[in-house]
Amino acid sequence: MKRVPLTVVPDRAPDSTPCAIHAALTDVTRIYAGQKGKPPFHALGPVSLNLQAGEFFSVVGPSGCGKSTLLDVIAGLNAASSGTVTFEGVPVRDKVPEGVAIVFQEDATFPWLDVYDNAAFGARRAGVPENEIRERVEHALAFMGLKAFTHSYPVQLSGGMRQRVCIARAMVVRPRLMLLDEPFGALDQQTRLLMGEEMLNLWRETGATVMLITHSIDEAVLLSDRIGVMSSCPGRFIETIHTGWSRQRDSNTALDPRFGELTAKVWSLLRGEALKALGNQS
Amino acid sequence: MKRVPLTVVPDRAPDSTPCAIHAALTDVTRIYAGQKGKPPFHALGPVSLNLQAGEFFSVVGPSGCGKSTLLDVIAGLNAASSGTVTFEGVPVRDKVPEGVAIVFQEDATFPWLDVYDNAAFGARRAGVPENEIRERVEHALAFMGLKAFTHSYPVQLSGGMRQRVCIARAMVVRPRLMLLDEPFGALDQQTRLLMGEEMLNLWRETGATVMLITHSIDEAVLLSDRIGVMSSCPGRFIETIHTGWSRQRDSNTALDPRFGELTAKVWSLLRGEALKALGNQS
Amino acid sequence: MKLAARWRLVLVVAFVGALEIASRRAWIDPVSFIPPSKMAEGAWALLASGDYTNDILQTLANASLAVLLAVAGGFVFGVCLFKLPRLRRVVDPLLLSYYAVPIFVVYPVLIVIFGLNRWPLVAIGFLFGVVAMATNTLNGLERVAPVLLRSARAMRMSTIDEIRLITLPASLPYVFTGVKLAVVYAFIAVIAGEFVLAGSGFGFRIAYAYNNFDNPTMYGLMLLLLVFVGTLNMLLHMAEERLYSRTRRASA
Amino acid sequence: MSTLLTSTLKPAHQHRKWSDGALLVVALLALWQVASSLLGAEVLPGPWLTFLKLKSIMSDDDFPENLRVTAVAFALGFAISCMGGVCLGLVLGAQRLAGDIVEPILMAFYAIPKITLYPVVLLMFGLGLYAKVTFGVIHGIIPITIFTMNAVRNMRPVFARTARACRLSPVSYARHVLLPAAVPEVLAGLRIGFSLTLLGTLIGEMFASQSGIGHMLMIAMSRNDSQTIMALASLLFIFATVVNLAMLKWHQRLIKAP
Amino acid sequence: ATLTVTHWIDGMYGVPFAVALDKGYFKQNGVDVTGFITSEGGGTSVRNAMASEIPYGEVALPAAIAAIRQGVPITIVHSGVQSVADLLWVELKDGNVNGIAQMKGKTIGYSSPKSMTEMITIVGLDRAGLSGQVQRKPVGASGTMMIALQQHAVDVAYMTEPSFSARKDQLRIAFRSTDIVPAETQTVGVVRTDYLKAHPDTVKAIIDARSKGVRYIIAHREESAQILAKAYKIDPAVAKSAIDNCLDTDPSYWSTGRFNYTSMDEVVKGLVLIKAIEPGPFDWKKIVDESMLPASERTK
Ligand SMILES: Nc1ncnc2c1ncn2[C@@H]1O[C@H](COP(=O)(O)OP(=O)(O)OP(=O)(O)O)[C@@H](O)[C@H]1O
Ligand SMILES: Nc1ncnc2c1ncn2[C@@H]1O[C@H](COP(=O)(O)OP(=O)(O)OP(=O)(O)O)[C@@H](O)[C@H]1O
Ligand SMILES: O=C([O-])O
Ligand SMILES: [Mg+2]
Ligand SMILES: [Mg+2]
Repeated sequence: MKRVPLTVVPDRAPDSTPCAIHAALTDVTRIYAGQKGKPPFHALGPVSLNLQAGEFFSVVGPSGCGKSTLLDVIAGLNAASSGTVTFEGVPVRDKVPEGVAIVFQEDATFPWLDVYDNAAFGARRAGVPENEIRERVEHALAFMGLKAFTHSYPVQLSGGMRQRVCIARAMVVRPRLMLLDEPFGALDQQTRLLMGEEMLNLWRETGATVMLITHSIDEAVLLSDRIGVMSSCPGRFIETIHTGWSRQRDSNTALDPRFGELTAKVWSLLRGEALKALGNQS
Repeated sequence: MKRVPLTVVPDRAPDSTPCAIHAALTDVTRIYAGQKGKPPFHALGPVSLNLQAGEFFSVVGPSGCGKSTLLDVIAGLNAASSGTVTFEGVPVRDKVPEGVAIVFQEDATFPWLDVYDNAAFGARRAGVPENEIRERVEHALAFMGLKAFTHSYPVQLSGGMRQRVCIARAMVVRPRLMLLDEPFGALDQQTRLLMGEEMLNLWRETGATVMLITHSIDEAVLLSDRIGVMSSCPGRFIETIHTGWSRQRDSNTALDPRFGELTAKVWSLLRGEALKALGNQS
Repeated sequence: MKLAARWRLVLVVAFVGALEIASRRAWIDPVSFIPPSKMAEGAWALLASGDYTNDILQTLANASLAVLLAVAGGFVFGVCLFKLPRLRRVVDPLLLSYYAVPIFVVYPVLIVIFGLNRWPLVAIGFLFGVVAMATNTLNGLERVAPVLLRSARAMRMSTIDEIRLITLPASLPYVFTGVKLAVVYAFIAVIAGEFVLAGSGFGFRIAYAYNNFDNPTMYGLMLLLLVFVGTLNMLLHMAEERLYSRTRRASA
Repeated sequence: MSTLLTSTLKPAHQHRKWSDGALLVVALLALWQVASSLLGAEVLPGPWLTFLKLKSIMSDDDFPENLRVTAVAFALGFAISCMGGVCLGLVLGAQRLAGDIVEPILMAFYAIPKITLYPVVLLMFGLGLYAKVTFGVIHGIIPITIFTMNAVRNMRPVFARTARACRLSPVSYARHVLLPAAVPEVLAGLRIGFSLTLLGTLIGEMFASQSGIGHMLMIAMSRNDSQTIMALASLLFIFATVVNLAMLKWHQRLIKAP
Repeated sequence: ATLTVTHWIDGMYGVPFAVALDKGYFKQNGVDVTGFITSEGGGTSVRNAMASEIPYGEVALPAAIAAIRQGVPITIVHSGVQSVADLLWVELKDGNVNGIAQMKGKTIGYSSPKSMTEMITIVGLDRAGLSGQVQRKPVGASGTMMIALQQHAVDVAYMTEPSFSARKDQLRIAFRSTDIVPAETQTVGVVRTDYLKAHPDTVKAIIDARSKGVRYIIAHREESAQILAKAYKIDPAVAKSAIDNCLDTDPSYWSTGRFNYTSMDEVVKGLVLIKAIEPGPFDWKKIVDESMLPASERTK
């Protein structure tokens, strides 16, 4: 059993000023129009957030608090009802900026393509040469544990395997900002851990900015530079926590005493919000 | 903020002999036919398993190992390639037996029904009187934290909320055997924990047999009487672990020193399998 | 699919056999209907005689042209309706209602526009096929999972690429149904047009045989037509199966 | 993307809907008028002439009877097409094998010129109402079947699995899962089936008739009476459009989900 | 009950029936006629006739011949229209063709191959010695005829009464079919043979009522035109003009029932010419039954 390490050459050197703001939200809200005489639904915000170039930022929050909505707004897939969004200094509106890759919460594999073509899809669109793509895809699939399924079609895969295909697709394009919406949701804890570590490697090597929405507090604490904890709906950041890990962190970081402290903190912040989210409706 | 406890009257008293076999698999395998000249794919087994009436059984295993396939076979949604499956002594073939409810891994909400009607769907089809249904649905939705969304449609819900609707639908029919395929996969850890506790209450009150597929080891250990740990694909049970908890367990059980031991055990069993699943293809 | 083909064969053979017996025993009035074996003889005779070759080729050419135009035009039209909801809202009620008007009433207009040649017939075939194609395309586009469209946006695809690479493959089963219906409608319309109006072609020959109670020729021609359209449909069906068997969950 | 503003824009939206519709009608009439003056009123009478002709046709003593005759045959034919088409479509869609077997046969059968079936139809149903109904049905039932079948076939598999898990009987599976899941396609099928049933009924009336709209149309055609042809065609078109509009409205009500 | 009359409403074959119904001749003879079934095309008329309650129809002679030869159990019981006086060859008002002989280098439009109209063009051009020097085009049913003329796709085209009378102001007659084939039986009455055997009296009654209708037309053109206008929903002046045109061209345009075998042979010749039937002797006796005609109308 050997694991192929993912050695990736960044398309662009990691930003020299790691504190440069890569993506920024100012006073953003998202209010869904009420349907058929129902009142509008306030789903998000107001939130303000600066994603630093090259940082690993995680978002945690109770179910239905507006995390996916936040991601959509940053990506330009969903227009903010108020406030402004910028990516690399340019306002984002209604169009996904170049350099951003997204892994959605739902299964987004293309059923008519096999695993290889699914993984290669984004890079092909971006015009990466075919032999370069092959190399990247092969790496990504090996790394995702899907090598034996290179020529399988999505229907032949389990839920977790499909999710991994989507992660591979986003990785292969080498984005500067990677938005991940609960990408490991359908994976078992062990696989999740392994994926997390590989994600850290990738992040270090490419210098990309990562925003990860996750339901796992451990994961958030272990992987991130900063963790945004969201309130129940309408989601706002109730606290942003700096972990202070070095870039060289890995799963052993979990043994650091601060790890326990941080998880406990996030946990206690979330407990109240989750109860609120479940209970405030009765 | 108040939580409405779910008080349910079982349709049938909990089985008087808790050791009676409720569902049984003997030497079951599932081999998917290969497409277009590809060889058949051996996805599961052979597995043998006796689900005791009234027990809470969890299944953990690496992604793609055959857990969902196992569930389908028990439910009669997928025919075993060899071996036999029985439920309450009657062979299961090609039809879901009466008394079984299932929560699928995918989003199975009907987009044309609102939350209330989605939750009521199974019970309505089973001919439960409407006022009885209303009572049950209201309970279930309150319990799932969806009361404010009673008349929302699935598109207006987040991923986690939809999953909760599916759990409510299964609960409302008061099954004797409940098959849950990663029902909390899209929920944050806190909500997951709360749901797990409620699930335990429900289980105690109805005396139903529960088989839960989960990716969370903590959850498996905390909730179950027994945990089946599956190997990488083709999935077999490499070990079945008795937790020995009393029926009255709750989240405080996590403080029991055995809890740590058990999770560590499952963790170590899984680690190897997950690595195998990811690596044995390169 | 082998299984389906076999069953289909069994079904067709059984049906044809039953017709053969029923008509040979004269349970069905021989003036109205002849045994299938006689139809086959008729078809063979008229193929062998060579008298009908020009008519057959002419109709096939016209219908094929109409199909091609209807499929291409219908697809583009369907995409436009999908992309332009405002256009769609306005056009939607008219879209399918025009099938209610016996379309050959516009034939004189078409003659004025195109002249007395093959194009009025091609135009009728096109007009009849294009809406079925557009409607199915539209239905298919609406069924594309939103997450796939979001993926397309995430990859910054141009509209053309999005259609080519995401919406078309994702809605291909519907597009195929559209193509199949366009084939059928184009044939119906071209032949009905020849029936009423033209002096040559499959439709005219059928009408002539029909009016002369020449059952072997009429049913022979119908059999040939059935074989043509059936073959075309089978080819489409097979192409669809090929493309789509692997994206569907295996049933057993 | 709709935003909060959408709700406040609703009335304007509604307004635009009507003005768009009006614009289309005006554009169509203008186009018609232009075409008419280009081609000559002899070939294509303009809207006004057509309207006058339609008025005089409708005030004719025989018109109510003609309308009634056609309406009865059509209503019967459409009822049969709907019931038959939807049921058949659901069955063929849900039973993949049955669908695979039957679909190509159905399509090939549909392609043969229906007029050649006339002798057989006459033989089976005689002259009169039922022959016309049959003609309506053979034109209208197949698109309804095909549209429904296709929708059911392409339904998300998890719905079928949920239905099995709930142990639905075939009828309640069809009623509570297949039909609602296939609403847009079934409606499209019904709309096209409506128009084609009407067409089939008219064609039936053209073969053997002493009254009915199809009969009027046939006579107008053989007399090359382009005004009557256009008047009747407009009448049919308007009727079908009104019904189509009603079905679209119904559709919007059926899919309550946003 | 209904009777079948080919081209009822758009051809002149139905006039005697319209008159007979209006004058109550059917009722007098004890036949309850409520209306007429019409259709385009000969084959359909025969089929419709066969399927009716009273399986009688006045249909095109070629269709009747074809049907009988293919084994359809019908019998010809009376003659119908025995002239092609209603079939005219017309051109636009500014045309200059006067007689078929002037057709050289022009284009002529007939309905469809193997039809009566094609036959007439072949025979006519052949007799005029113009075979091969005139382009012949099938232009479909009468509906498209005007368009073809207006588009100058053809110079001369066929037109039938009463359509011609309705458009007299736009058209002029280039030549008449009767110039080419003076006597040509267009329609005959047919009855399903089993019905004929079972209900000879009904058949006789119908034939008699029709024949009274024919006599009435000849005696009262003006009144007949009024009746026709009402039945066909056309302008009385057009009806009058159409009736006049037919009767002026051939006073025995409508047969009272009596067969004119010469003019029927003419049709057979034509059918042979267009290869609809094989050459050879043709025996009318086998397919015609004169016993339904009054004795005075039978051929001796
Ligand atoms: N299209 C919509 N129309 C109306 N309300 C919506 C819509 N989409 C989402 N919502 C509401 O917005 C809120 C936030 O949804 P969102 O999907 O962002 O949650 P989330 O934090 O991603 O939840 P989860 O963890 O369960 O995925 C939810 O309460 C949901 O009901
Ligand atoms: N229809 C199919 N055809 C062929 N192979 C299949 C099919 N369905 C599943 N498989 C294979 O069977 C194996 C088990 O799949 P299954 O869905 O049971 O996994 P799982 O344990 O539920 O995984 P996950 O935790 O990711 O949901 C996988 O390797 C998958 O590739
Ligand atoms: O084939 C038709 O008669 O429409
Ligand atoms: Mg979400
Ligand atoms: Mg699974």
